[in-house]
Amino acid sequence: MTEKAPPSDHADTPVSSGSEPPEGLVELVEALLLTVDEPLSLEALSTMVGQETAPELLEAALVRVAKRWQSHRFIELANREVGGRRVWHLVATAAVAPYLKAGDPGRVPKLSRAALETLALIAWRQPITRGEIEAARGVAVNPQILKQLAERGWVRSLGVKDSPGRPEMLGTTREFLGDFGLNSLAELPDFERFAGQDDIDV
Amino acid sequence: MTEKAPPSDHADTPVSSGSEPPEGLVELVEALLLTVDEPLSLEALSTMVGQETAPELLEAALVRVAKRWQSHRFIELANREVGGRRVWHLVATAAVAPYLKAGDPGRVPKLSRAALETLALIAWRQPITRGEIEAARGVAVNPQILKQLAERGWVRSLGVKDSPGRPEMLGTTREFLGDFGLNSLAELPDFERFAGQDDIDV
Amino acid sequence: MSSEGRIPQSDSRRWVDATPRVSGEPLEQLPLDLYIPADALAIWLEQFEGPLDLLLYLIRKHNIDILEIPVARVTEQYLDYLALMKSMAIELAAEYLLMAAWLTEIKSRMLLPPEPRDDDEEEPLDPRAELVERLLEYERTTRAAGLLDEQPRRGRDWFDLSTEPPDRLPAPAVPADLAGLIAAMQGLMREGSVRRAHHVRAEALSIRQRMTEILVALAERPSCELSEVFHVEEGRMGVAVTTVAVLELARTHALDWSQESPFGPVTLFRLAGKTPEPAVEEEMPR
Repeated sequence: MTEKAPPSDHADTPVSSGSEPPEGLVELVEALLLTVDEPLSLEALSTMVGQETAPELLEAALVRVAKRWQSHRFIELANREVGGRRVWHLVATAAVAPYLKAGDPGRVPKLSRAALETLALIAWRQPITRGEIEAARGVAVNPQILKQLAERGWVRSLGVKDSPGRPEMLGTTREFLGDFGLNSLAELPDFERFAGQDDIDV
Repeated sequence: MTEKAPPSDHADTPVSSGSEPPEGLVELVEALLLTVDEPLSLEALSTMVGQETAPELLEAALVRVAKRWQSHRFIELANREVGGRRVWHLVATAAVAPYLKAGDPGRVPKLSRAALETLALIAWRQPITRGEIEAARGVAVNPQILKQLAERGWVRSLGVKDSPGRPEMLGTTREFLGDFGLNSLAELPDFERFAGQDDIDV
Repeated sequence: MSSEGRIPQSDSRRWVDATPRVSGEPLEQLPLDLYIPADALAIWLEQFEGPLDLLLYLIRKHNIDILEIPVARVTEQYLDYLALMKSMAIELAAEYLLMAAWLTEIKSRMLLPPEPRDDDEEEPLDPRAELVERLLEYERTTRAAGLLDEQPRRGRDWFDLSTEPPDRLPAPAVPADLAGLIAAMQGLMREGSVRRAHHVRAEALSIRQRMTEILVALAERPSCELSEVFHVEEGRMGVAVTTVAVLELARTHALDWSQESPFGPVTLFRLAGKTPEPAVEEEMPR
């Protein structure tokens, strides 16, 4: 293990030495940006680093951190305005995205059972309302699931039903047919004929 | 946002050019280590970077990443063995702890001796009931301690024991393993080995 | 840099440091005179995690072989301490007094001729045997705790680093899985919409038992990961039973689940309010 210098390192350097931040401070700011999950404001940084470090010095340290990453192909110091305050964070650029995707075979996306059941009900029983899906599945429909199915382009609204509460009716899209290799909904197997014939093998 | 070079940058450099990794590859490996939540094995890196990059080159890139952070006061490239595989991750050292604490005073309460002993019994002797913990320690279990351990996500109920009083059985979580840098409970040394005359002055 | 477990180490703290400290100063000698202020003694006593801890301290301090405890001597010292505490009007936890009674009992039994044993074993029962085992177990516990404490710990000795992932991360495409879709509908037909008589096989794993386990898990915490309630060793049968148990609990509104991100972990959470007694037949649900 490399011996790391103690954290107090930067503290003994004079605080108001112009705007050139001591190396220890730059590294500290960098480490804090990387360790804290959320983007940091100057105030948040100041609370952590200690009030005795002048804000200008902190700002100078941020500039130095930005410089350190400027030539990096995949990471940069980004800042944005949140509620009137500028916050800073180190972000991976879009260039990393394809690699992240490649590296996550565990994330081979699959529909959850709940999503599959919801989609199945929509496909076979369309037009169907959310309430009807809930009745058939016996559990509340997670809005995330409907959102996911809509984002995938498989499910769309068919308008509202003219009944109390005017519930939205859901149905499948043409894209759904295409993605599932179907020419029409009629190609979906007719379950009413086979239902209940097998044993439940649990 | 600064325009970053495209990710393909490193790819056009000849792959087998000795063991000197192209700068783009070093930066990509660095970015992946920073972006992916878990420690990465050479295999995982290889899947992400692309199989056409030779493992030796990846290893050389890791060495270069380690070097880049070697002199950093707060960050280092750590590695450990997970199930026979070495995994790598960039971590902040304990040197940042006081600063993080300054930013969030409620953070990381210290573990009391009683809490550590209780956690140890749960880790080594799971599933274990509260009564069994009390017997081993010779004192009543403070409910606050169990609550604290559960809140940190280290201890969970494993259900109730089918014996009089139906006592709850306790065990550790996956998060416990991760936080203590363990890959499995099997990595904990044999409990029986902790007793003995030889090294009574621990 | 290649050392094993190269997560940064904390400065190696001494774990079992039984030297009593008063105001940070080590108290090397037993407090023999009565000029020790009572609160100092109380603080000293607080250092111990209980009677087993105090006893172990006495044994270690005098380099006594734990397997050959001179019970008379140790008991005397232990009682001396308690007497001292009492004379200072320090309230002792019941556990300390219980230990005193036990030690005294062992001491008196040591004076008696060994009890004859029913079985054929040659060794007579040592009256100290249980005490020794409990001391050893406690010693193991303190050492295990020390080892845990020395283990580099996330949040104390090292911290995860992370940069924000790129926001233009392409949404993973969900593969269209017609077979899965048909299976899902088939399952629904069986479970709900079309109820027909069907043969039910005996279950080896109790759904009710599993439901209880899940409820208990959720009683402790408001939520848990779905993966936590599955037991790999139970195989497919276990998966089925656990799934049915979760579904049944959801049906009776004892719990609900959520998934923060598509394909992310599923979190089961307790529904606010009462946890109704699950109403389910001991057989398979329809």
